[in-house]
Amino acid sequence: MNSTLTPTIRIQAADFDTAAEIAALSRGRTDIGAVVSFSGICRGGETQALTLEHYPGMAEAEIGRHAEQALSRWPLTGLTIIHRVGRIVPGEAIVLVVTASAHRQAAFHAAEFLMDYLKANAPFWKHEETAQGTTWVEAQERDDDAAARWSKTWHAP
Amino acid sequence: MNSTLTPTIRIQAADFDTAAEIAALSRGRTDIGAVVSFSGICRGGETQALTLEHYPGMAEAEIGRHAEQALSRWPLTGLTIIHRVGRIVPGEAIVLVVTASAHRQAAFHAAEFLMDYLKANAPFWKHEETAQGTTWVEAQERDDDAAARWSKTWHAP
Amino acid sequence: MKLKYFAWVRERIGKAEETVEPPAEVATVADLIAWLTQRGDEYAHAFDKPKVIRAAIDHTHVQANAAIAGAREVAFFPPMTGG
Amino acid sequence: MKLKYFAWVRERIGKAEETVEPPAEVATVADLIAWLTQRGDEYAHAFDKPKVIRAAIDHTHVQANAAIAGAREVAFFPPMTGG
Repeated sequence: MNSTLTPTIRIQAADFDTAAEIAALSRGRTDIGAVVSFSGICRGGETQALTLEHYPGMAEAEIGRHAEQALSRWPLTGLTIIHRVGRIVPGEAIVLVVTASAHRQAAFHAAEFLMDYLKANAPFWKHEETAQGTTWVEAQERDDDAAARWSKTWHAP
Repeated sequence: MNSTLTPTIRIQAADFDTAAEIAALSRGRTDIGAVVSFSGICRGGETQALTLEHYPGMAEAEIGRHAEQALSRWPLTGLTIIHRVGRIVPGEAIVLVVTASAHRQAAFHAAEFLMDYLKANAPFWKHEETAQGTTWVEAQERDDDAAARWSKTWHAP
Repeated sequence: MKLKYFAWVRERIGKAEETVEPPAEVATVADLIAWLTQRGDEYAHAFDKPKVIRAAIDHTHVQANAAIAGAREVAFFPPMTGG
Repeated sequence: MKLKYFAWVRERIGKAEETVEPPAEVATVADLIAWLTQRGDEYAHAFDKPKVIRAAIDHTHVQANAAIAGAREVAFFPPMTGG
Protein backbone atom coordinates (compact mmCIF):
# COMPACT_ATOMS: atom_id res chain seq x y z
CA MET A 1 0.00 0.00 0.00
CA ASN A 2 3.00 2.26 0.60
CA SER A 3 5.33 0.34 -1.63
CA THR A 4 6.39 3.58 -3.31
CA LEU A 5 7.67 5.11 -0.07
CA THR A 6 11.33 4.44 0.66
CA PRO A 7 12.11 4.84 4.35
CA THR A 8 15.30 6.58 5.40
CA ILE A 9 17.36 4.17 7.52
CA ARG A 10 20.78 5.05 8.86
CA ILE A 11 23.16 3.41 11.31
CA GLN A 12 25.91 5.83 12.19
CA ALA A 13 28.48 6.78 14.82
CA ALA A 14 27.85 10.49 14.40
CA ASP A 15 25.24 12.35 16.41
CA PHE A 16 22.22 13.52 14.43
CA ASP A 17 20.03 16.59 14.31
CA THR A 18 16.51 15.57 15.33
CA ALA A 19 15.05 18.86 14.16
CA ALA A 20 16.61 18.54 10.70
CA GLU A 21 15.30 14.98 10.34
CA ILE A 22 11.76 16.03 11.25
CA ALA A 23 11.98 18.97 8.87
CA ALA A 24 13.31 16.78 6.06
CA LEU A 25 10.29 14.52 6.34
CA SER A 26 7.69 17.28 6.20
CA ARG A 27 9.25 20.17 4.28
CA GLY A 28 7.24 21.32 1.27
CA ARG A 29 4.58 18.63 1.80
CA THR A 30 0.88 19.39 2.24
CA ASP A 31 -0.37 15.80 2.51
CA ILE A 32 0.97 15.29 6.04
CA GLY A 33 -1.38 15.87 8.95
CA ALA A 34 0.73 14.41 11.72
CA VAL A 35 4.42 13.95 12.45
CA VAL A 36 5.52 11.93 15.47
CA SER A 37 9.14 11.78 16.56
CA PHE A 38 10.68 9.54 19.18
CA SER A 39 14.16 10.25 20.51
CA GLY A 40 15.82 7.70 22.75
CA ILE A 41 18.41 9.45 24.89
CA CYS A 42 21.31 8.16 26.99
CA ARG A 43 20.41 8.70 30.64
CA GLY A 44 22.96 9.68 33.28
CA GLY A 45 23.01 8.82 36.95
CA GLU A 46 25.18 5.70 37.35
CA THR A 47 25.91 5.65 33.62
CA GLN A 48 29.00 7.58 32.53
CA ALA A 49 28.77 6.41 28.93
CA LEU A 50 27.28 3.72 26.72
CA THR A 51 29.09 2.03 23.86
CA LEU A 52 26.80 0.46 21.29
CA GLU A 53 27.95 -2.54 19.30
CA HIS A 54 25.92 -3.76 16.33
CA TYR A 55 25.86 -6.54 13.76
CA PRO A 56 26.60 -4.78 10.47
CA GLY A 57 24.45 -6.07 7.68
CA MET A 58 21.89 -7.72 9.91
CA ALA A 59 21.11 -4.47 11.76
CA GLU A 60 20.21 -2.75 8.48
CA ALA A 61 18.25 -5.80 7.30
CA GLU A 62 16.31 -6.14 10.56
CA ILE A 63 15.42 -2.44 10.73
CA GLY A 64 14.45 -2.57 7.05
CA ARG A 65 12.10 -5.50 7.69
CA HIS A 66 10.44 -3.62 10.57
CA ALA A 67 10.12 -0.51 8.45
CA GLU A 68 8.39 -2.50 5.71
CA GLN A 69 6.00 -3.98 8.27
CA ALA A 70 5.15 -0.51 9.56
CA LEU A 71 4.58 0.75 6.00
CA SER A 72 2.29 -2.18 5.20
CA ARG A 73 0.32 -1.75 8.40
CA TRP A 74 -0.18 2.04 8.61
CA PRO A 75 -0.72 4.62 5.85
CA LEU A 76 2.55 6.50 6.34
CA THR A 77 3.75 9.30 4.12
CA GLY A 78 7.24 9.39 5.58
CA LEU A 79 9.51 7.29 7.79
CA THR A 80 13.00 7.90 9.16
CA ILE A 81 14.92 5.58 11.49
CA ILE A 82 18.41 6.44 12.75
CA HIS A 83 20.35 4.31 15.23
CA ARG A 84 23.74 5.34 16.55
CA VAL A 85 26.63 3.04 17.36
CA GLY A 86 29.87 3.65 19.24
CA ARG A 87 30.36 5.67 22.42
CA ILE A 88 27.50 7.87 23.61
CA VAL A 89 27.48 10.05 26.74
CA PRO A 90 24.46 10.97 28.88
CA GLY A 91 22.22 13.55 27.24
CA GLU A 92 23.10 12.39 23.71
CA ALA A 93 20.53 10.69 21.51
CA ILE A 94 20.84 6.98 20.70
CA VAL A 95 17.93 6.39 18.38
CA LEU A 96 15.41 8.43 16.40
CA VAL A 97 12.18 7.32 14.76
CA VAL A 98 10.09 9.86 12.82
CA THR A 99 6.77 8.92 11.25
CA ALA A 100 4.52 11.09 9.09
CA SER A 101 0.95 10.36 8.08
CA ALA A 102 -2.30 12.04 7.15
CA HIS A 103 -3.67 10.71 10.45
CA ARG A 104 -2.35 11.12 13.97
CA GLN A 105 -3.07 7.61 15.23
CA ALA A 106 -1.19 6.01 12.33
CA ALA A 107 1.83 8.19 13.05
CA PHE A 108 1.70 7.43 16.79
CA HIS A 109 1.17 3.70 16.45
CA ALA A 110 3.80 3.18 13.76
CA ALA A 111 6.42 5.01 15.85
CA GLU A 112 5.57 3.03 18.97
CA PHE A 113 5.55 -0.28 17.05
CA LEU A 114 8.95 0.47 15.55
CA MET A 115 10.51 1.38 18.88
CA ASP A 116 9.12 -1.75 20.56
CA TYR A 117 10.47 -3.91 17.72
CA LEU A 118 13.83 -2.22 17.57
CA LYS A 119 14.29 -2.66 21.34
CA ALA A 120 13.49 -6.37 21.20
CA ASN A 121 14.88 -7.44 17.81
CA ALA A 122 17.44 -5.10 16.29
CA PRO A 123 20.97 -6.50 16.79
CA PHE A 124 22.51 -3.79 18.96
CA TRP A 125 24.15 -4.27 22.36
CA LYS A 126 24.85 -1.64 24.98
CA HIS A 127 28.06 -1.71 27.00
CA GLU A 128 27.86 0.58 30.03
CA GLU A 129 30.60 2.50 31.82
CA THR A 130 30.05 3.35 35.49
CA ALA A 131 32.33 4.34 38.36
CA GLN A 132 32.33 0.64 39.33
CA GLY A 133 33.61 -0.52 35.94
CA THR A 134 32.07 -1.62 32.66
CA THR A 135 29.32 -4.14 32.03
CA TRP A 136 26.97 -5.32 29.29
CA VAL A 137 23.44 -3.97 29.75
CA GLU A 138 20.99 -6.81 30.35
CA ALA A 139 17.90 -7.11 28.19
CA GLN A 140 14.60 -6.32 29.85
CA GLU A 141 11.91 -8.94 29.58
CA ARG A 142 9.36 -6.14 29.28
CA ASP A 143 10.91 -5.17 25.95
CA ASP A 144 10.03 -8.59 24.55
CA ASP A 145 6.53 -8.22 25.98
CA ALA A 146 6.17 -4.78 24.42
CA ALA A 147 7.10 -6.12 20.99
CA ALA A 148 4.90 -9.20 21.35
CA ARG A 149 1.71 -7.19 21.93
CA TRP A 150 1.77 -5.97 18.33
CA SER A 151 1.64 -9.46 16.86
CA LYS A 152 -1.59 -10.33 18.69
CA THR A 153 -3.57 -8.16 16.34
CA TRP A 154 -1.51 -8.31 13.22
CA HIS A 155 -0.99 -11.01 10.61
CA ALA A 156 1.23 -10.62 7.60
CA PRO A 157 -0.82 -10.13 4.40
CA MET B 1 3.65 12.55 41.75
CA ASN B 2 4.88 15.22 39.31
CA SER B 3 3.45 18.15 41.20
CA THR B 4 6.78 19.95 40.95
CA LEU B 5 6.79 19.92 37.13
CA THR B 6 5.15 22.92 35.52
CA PRO B 7 4.10 22.18 31.95
CA THR B 8 4.67 24.78 29.25
CA ILE B 9 1.30 25.67 27.71
CA ARG B 10 0.93 28.32 25.03
CA ILE B 11 -1.91 29.43 22.79
CA GLN B 12 -0.56 31.75 20.14
CA ALA B 13 -1.13 33.11 16.64
CA ALA B 14 2.56 32.92 15.74
CA ASP B 15 4.12 29.85 14.20
CA PHE B 16 6.49 27.93 16.46
CA ASP B 17 9.81 26.13 16.10
CA THR B 18 9.25 22.45 16.83
CA ALA B 19 12.97 21.78 17.03
CA ALA B 20 13.54 24.55 19.56
CA GLU B 21 10.68 23.29 21.72
CA ILE B 22 12.06 19.75 21.75
CA ALA B 23 15.52 21.06 22.54
CA ALA B 24 14.21 23.28 25.34
CA LEU B 25 12.66 20.27 27.03
CA SER B 26 15.78 18.09 26.96
CA ARG B 27 18.78 20.46 26.92
CA GLY B 28 21.24 19.86 29.71
CA ARG B 29 19.15 17.06 31.24
CA THR B 30 20.46 13.54 31.82
CA ASP B 31 17.36 12.07 33.47
CA ILE B 32 15.39 11.88 30.21
CA GLY B 33 15.40 8.60 28.31
CA ALA B 34 12.67 9.36 25.80
CA VAL B 35 11.24 12.42 24.09
CA VAL B 36 8.12 12.11 21.94
CA SER B 37 6.87 14.98 19.82
CA PHE B 38 3.59 15.22 17.96
CA SER B 39 3.07 17.92 15.34
CA GLY B 40 -0.39 18.41 13.88
CA ILE B 41 -0.05 20.02 10.48
CA CYS B 42 -2.56 21.77 8.20
CA ARG B 43 -3.13 19.51 5.20
CA GLY B 44 -3.66 20.86 1.69
CA GLY B 45 -5.73 19.40 -1.12
CA GLU B 46 -9.16 21.05 -0.97
CA THR B 47 -8.08 23.21 1.96
CA GLN B 48 -6.58 26.59 1.06
CA ALA B 49 -6.37 27.74 4.67
CA LEU B 50 -7.77 27.09 8.14
CA THR B 51 -8.70 29.80 10.62
CA LEU B 52 -8.79 28.62 14.22
CA GLU B 53 -11.11 30.30 16.69
CA HIS B 54 -10.78 29.55 20.41
CA TYR B 55 -12.44 30.36 23.72
CA PRO B 56 -9.86 32.46 25.57
CA GLY B 57 -9.63 31.52 29.21
CA MET B 58 -11.37 28.19 28.84
CA ALA B 59 -8.86 26.92 26.26
CA GLU B 60 -5.96 27.52 28.67
CA ALA B 61 -7.96 26.03 31.56
CA GLU B 62 -8.97 22.93 29.60
CA ILE B 63 -5.45 22.26 28.29
CA GLY B 64 -4.11 22.84 31.80
CA ARG B 65 -6.51 20.26 33.24
CA HIS B 66 -5.45 17.70 30.62
CA ALA B 67 -1.80 18.43 31.28
CA GLU B 68 -2.31 17.84 35.01
CA GLN B 69 -4.07 14.54 34.24
CA ALA B 70 -1.16 13.44 32.07
CA LEU B 71 1.35 14.41 34.78
CA SER B 72 -0.57 12.48 37.43
CA ARG B 73 -0.88 9.42 35.22
CA TRP B 74 2.61 9.08 33.70
CA PRO B 75 6.06 9.83 35.19
CA LEU B 76 6.92 12.73 32.90
CA THR B 77 10.01 14.86 33.26
CA GLY B 78 8.86 17.49 30.77
CA LEU B 79 5.70 18.56 28.94
CA THR B 80 5.07 21.25 26.33
CA ILE B 81 1.74 21.95 24.61
CA ILE B 82 1.37 24.69 22.00
CA HIS B 83 -1.85 25.35 20.06
CA ARG B 84 -2.04 27.99 17.37
CA VAL B 85 -5.05 30.18 16.59
CA GLY B 86 -5.79 32.43 13.64
CA ARG B 87 -5.14 31.74 9.95
CA ILE B 88 -2.94 28.78 9.06
CA VAL B 89 -2.02 27.64 5.55
CA PRO B 90 -1.27 24.07 4.39
CA GLY B 91 2.12 22.84 5.53
CA GLU B 92 2.09 24.96 8.69
CA ALA B 93 1.81 23.39 12.13
CA ILE B 94 -1.38 23.78 14.18
CA VAL B 95 -0.51 22.00 17.40
CA LEU B 96 2.55 20.60 19.13
CA VAL B 97 2.79 18.23 22.09
CA VAL B 98 6.20 17.23 23.44
CA THR B 99 6.58 14.77 26.29
CA ALA B 100 9.76 13.69 28.05
CA SER B 101 10.19 10.78 30.43
CA ALA B 102 12.71 8.28 31.69
CA HIS B 103 10.64 5.62 29.89
CA ARG B 104 9.53 5.46 26.28
CA GLN B 105 6.02 4.10 26.86
CA ALA B 106 5.18 6.89 29.30
CA ALA B 107 6.30 9.49 26.78
CA PHE B 108 4.33 7.84 23.94
CA HIS B 109 1.15 7.28 25.91
CA ALA B 110 1.07 10.73 27.48
CA ALA B 111 1.48 12.40 24.08
CA GLU B 112 -1.23 10.26 22.50
CA PHE B 113 -3.60 10.82 25.46
CA LEU B 114 -3.09 14.57 25.28
CA MET B 115 -3.73 14.72 21.53
CA ASP B 116 -6.89 12.61 21.84
CA TYR B 117 -8.17 14.85 24.65
CA LEU B 118 -7.27 18.09 22.94
CA LYS B 119 -9.06 16.96 19.76
CA ALA B 120 -12.25 16.08 21.62
CA ASN B 121 -12.35 18.64 24.44
CA ALA B 122 -10.22 21.72 23.92
CA PRO B 123 -12.41 24.67 22.83
CA PHE B 124 -11.00 25.38 19.37
CA TRP B 125 -12.94 25.48 16.10
CA LYS B 126 -11.57 25.25 12.58
CA HIS B 127 -13.00 27.36 9.77
CA GLU B 128 -11.89 26.12 6.37
CA GLU B 129 -11.32 28.04 3.13
CA THR B 130 -11.67 26.11 -0.14
CA ALA B 131 -12.22 27.12 -3.74
CA GLN B 132 -15.93 26.52 -3.13
CA GLY B 133 -16.12 28.97 -0.21
CA THR B 134 -15.69 28.80 3.54
CA THR B 135 -17.21 26.37 6.03
CA TRP B 136 -16.85 25.24 9.64
CA VAL B 137 -15.04 21.91 9.91
CA GLU B 138 -17.33 19.25 11.38
CA ALA B 139 -16.23 17.27 14.39
CA GLN B 140 -15.38 13.64 13.83
CA GLU B 141 -17.15 11.12 16.02
CA ARG B 142 -13.94 9.07 16.07
CA ASP B 143 -12.24 11.90 17.98
CA ASP B 144 -14.72 11.46 20.84
CA ASP B 145 -14.13 7.70 20.70
CA ALA B 146 -10.37 8.19 20.77
CA ALA B 147 -10.63 10.35 23.90
CA ALA B 148 -13.11 8.00 25.59
CA ARG B 149 -10.81 4.98 25.42
CA TRP B 150 -8.46 6.56 27.98
CA SER B 151 -11.12 6.88 30.66
CA LYS B 152 -11.85 3.14 30.64
CA THR B 153 -8.65 2.45 32.49
CA TRP B 154 -8.18 5.64 34.42
CA HIS B 155 -9.90 7.01 37.52
CA ALA B 156 -9.06 10.30 39.15
CA PRO B 157 -7.16 9.80 42.43
CA MET C 1 -24.99 36.28 33.69
CA LYS C 2 -22.65 36.61 30.73
CA LEU C 3 -23.28 34.42 27.68
CA LYS C 4 -20.60 33.63 25.10
CA TYR C 5 -21.03 32.11 21.67
CA PHE C 6 -18.40 30.53 19.43
CA ALA C 7 -17.97 29.36 15.82
CA TRP C 8 -21.24 28.89 13.93
CA VAL C 9 -23.32 29.44 17.07
CA ARG C 10 -21.77 32.92 17.26
CA GLU C 11 -22.35 33.50 13.54
CA ARG C 12 -26.00 32.45 13.68
CA ILE C 13 -26.81 34.55 16.75
CA GLY C 14 -24.85 37.45 15.31
CA LYS C 15 -22.92 38.35 18.44
CA ALA C 16 -19.99 36.93 20.41
CA GLU C 17 -21.35 37.70 23.87
CA GLU C 18 -24.15 39.36 25.79
CA THR C 19 -25.40 39.76 29.35
CA VAL C 20 -28.83 38.36 30.21
CA GLU C 21 -30.99 37.97 33.31
CA PRO C 22 -33.17 34.93 32.75
CA PRO C 23 -36.19 34.43 35.08
CA ALA C 24 -35.83 32.17 38.10
CA GLU C 25 -37.58 29.19 36.48
CA VAL C 26 -34.67 28.91 34.00
CA ALA C 27 -32.68 26.48 36.14
CA THR C 28 -30.54 24.39 33.80
CA VAL C 29 -28.49 24.76 30.64
CA ALA C 30 -31.35 23.09 28.72
CA ASP C 31 -33.80 25.61 30.21
CA LEU C 32 -31.49 28.43 29.15
CA ILE C 33 -31.35 27.14 25.57
CA ALA C 34 -35.18 26.89 25.48
CA TRP C 35 -35.50 30.40 26.91
CA LEU C 36 -33.02 31.86 24.41
CA THR C 37 -34.79 30.10 21.54
CA GLN C 38 -37.92 32.16 22.31
CA ARG C 39 -35.98 35.41 21.96
CA GLY C 40 -35.74 35.49 18.16
CA ASP C 41 -35.14 33.63 14.92
CA GLU C 42 -31.37 33.95 15.21
CA TYR C 43 -31.42 32.02 18.49
CA ALA C 44 -33.92 29.47 17.14
CA HIS C 45 -31.57 28.94 14.18
CA ALA C 46 -28.47 28.60 16.40
CA PHE C 47 -30.17 26.09 18.68
CA ASP C 48 -32.25 24.22 16.11
CA LYS C 49 -30.36 21.00 16.90
CA PRO C 50 -29.83 21.37 20.65
CA LYS C 51 -28.20 17.96 20.99
CA VAL C 52 -25.29 19.14 18.84
CA ILE C 53 -24.64 22.17 21.03
CA ARG C 54 -21.95 21.97 23.70
CA ALA C 55 -22.03 24.15 26.79
CA ALA C 56 -19.56 25.31 29.41
CA ILE C 57 -20.14 27.05 32.74
CA ASP C 58 -17.24 29.16 33.98
CA HIS C 59 -14.77 27.47 31.60
CA THR C 60 -15.80 23.87 32.38
CA HIS C 61 -17.74 21.55 30.06
CA VAL C 62 -21.22 20.73 31.40
CA GLN C 63 -24.18 18.60 30.35
CA ALA C 64 -27.58 20.04 29.41
CA ASN C 65 -29.03 19.21 32.83
CA ALA C 66 -26.36 21.23 34.71
CA ALA C 67 -27.73 23.94 37.04
CA ILE C 68 -26.88 27.51 36.04
CA ALA C 69 -27.40 28.99 39.50
CA GLY C 70 -24.35 31.05 40.44
CA ALA C 71 -22.79 30.85 36.98
CA ARG C 72 -20.84 33.94 35.97
CA GLU C 73 -20.33 32.88 32.33
CA VAL C 74 -22.19 30.33 30.24
CA ALA C 75 -20.83 29.50 26.76
CA PHE C 76 -22.46 27.72 23.82
CA PHE C 77 -20.55 26.27 20.89
CA PRO C 78 -20.44 23.41 18.36
CA PRO C 79 -18.36 20.27 18.96
CA MET C 80 -14.68 21.17 19.15
CA THR C 81 -12.42 20.73 16.13
CA GLY C 82 -9.02 21.74 17.46
CA GLY C 83 -5.83 19.74 17.62
CA MET D 1 30.50 -21.61 7.16
CA LYS D 2 31.31 -18.27 8.75
CA LEU D 3 30.49 -17.77 12.43
CA LYS D 4 30.10 -14.35 14.04
CA TYR D 5 29.98 -13.47 17.72
CA PHE D 6 28.77 -10.28 19.37
CA ALA D 7 28.85 -8.53 22.76
CA TRP D 8 29.78 -10.81 25.67
CA VAL D 9 29.61 -13.93 23.48
CA ARG D 10 32.41 -12.36 21.40
CA GLU D 11 34.34 -11.39 24.54
CA ARG D 12 34.11 -14.86 26.07
CA ILE D 13 35.13 -16.67 22.88
CA GLY D 14 37.87 -14.13 22.28
CA LYS D 15 37.20 -13.54 18.61
CA ALA D 16 34.62 -11.74 16.52
CA GLU D 17 34.41 -14.30 13.73
CA GLU D 18 35.85 -17.52 12.38
CA THR D 19 35.25 -20.03 9.60
CA VAL D 20 34.38 -23.62 10.59
CA GLU D 21 33.42 -26.85 8.84
CA PRO D 22 31.29 -28.82 11.27
CA PRO D 23 30.67 -32.52 10.50
CA ALA D 24 27.49 -33.55 8.72
CA GLU D 25 25.68 -34.68 11.89
CA VAL D 26 25.67 -31.07 13.12
CA ALA D 27 22.29 -30.24 11.59
CA THR D 28 20.74 -27.47 13.70
CA VAL D 29 21.73 -24.34 15.54
CA ALA D 30 21.47 -26.28 18.81
CA ASP D 31 23.79 -28.97 17.38
CA LEU D 32 26.24 -26.27 16.35
CA ILE D 33 26.27 -24.80 19.87
CA ALA D 34 26.89 -28.28 21.34
CA TRP D 35 29.68 -28.92 18.83
CA LEU D 36 31.35 -25.56 19.55
CA THR D 37 31.10 -26.17 23.30
CA GLN D 38 33.38 -29.22 22.86
CA ARG D 39 36.07 -27.10 21.23
CA GLY D 40 37.36 -25.36 24.34
CA ASP D 41 36.67 -23.67 27.65
CA GLU D 42 36.08 -20.30 26.01
CA TYR D 43 33.18 -21.77 23.98
CA ALA D 44 31.85 -23.67 27.01
CA HIS D 45 31.87 -20.38 28.93
CA ALA D 46 30.16 -18.44 26.15
CA PHE D 47 27.43 -21.04 25.76
CA ASP D 48 27.05 -22.05 29.42
CA LYS D 49 23.43 -20.82 29.38
CA PRO D 50 22.38 -21.82 25.85
CA LYS D 51 18.78 -20.66 26.38
CA VAL D 52 19.99 -17.09 26.75
CA ILE D 53 21.88 -17.14 23.45
CA ARG D 54 20.19 -15.74 20.36
CA ALA D 55 21.14 -16.91 16.87
CA ALA D 56 20.77 -15.61 13.34
CA ILE D 57 21.33 -17.34 10.02
CA ASP D 58 22.23 -15.06 7.13
CA HIS D 59 20.99 -11.97 9.00
CA THR D 60 17.65 -13.42 10.11
CA HIS D 61 16.73 -14.42 13.68
CA VAL D 62 16.24 -18.20 14.04
CA GLN D 63 15.28 -20.63 16.78
CA ALA D 64 17.66 -23.28 18.16
CA ASN D 65 16.01 -26.02 16.07
CA ALA D 66 16.65 -24.19 12.77
CA ALA D 67 18.61 -26.18 10.18
CA ILE D 68 22.04 -24.79 9.30
CA ALA D 69 22.31 -26.56 5.94
CA GLY D 70 23.20 -24.02 3.28
CA ALA D 71 23.91 -21.22 5.79
CA ARG D 72 26.66 -18.84 4.74
CA GLU D 73 26.85 -17.01 8.08
CA VAL D 74 25.64 -18.04 11.53
CA ALA D 75 25.79 -15.49 14.35
CA PHE D 76 25.52 -15.92 18.12
CA PHE D 77 24.81 -13.08 20.55
CA PRO D 78 23.05 -12.15 23.81
CA PRO D 79 19.54 -10.69 23.85
CA MET D 80 19.51 -7.34 22.07
CA THR D 81 19.68 -4.10 24.05
CA GLY D 82 19.42 -1.44 21.35
CA GLY D 83 16.88 1.32 20.93
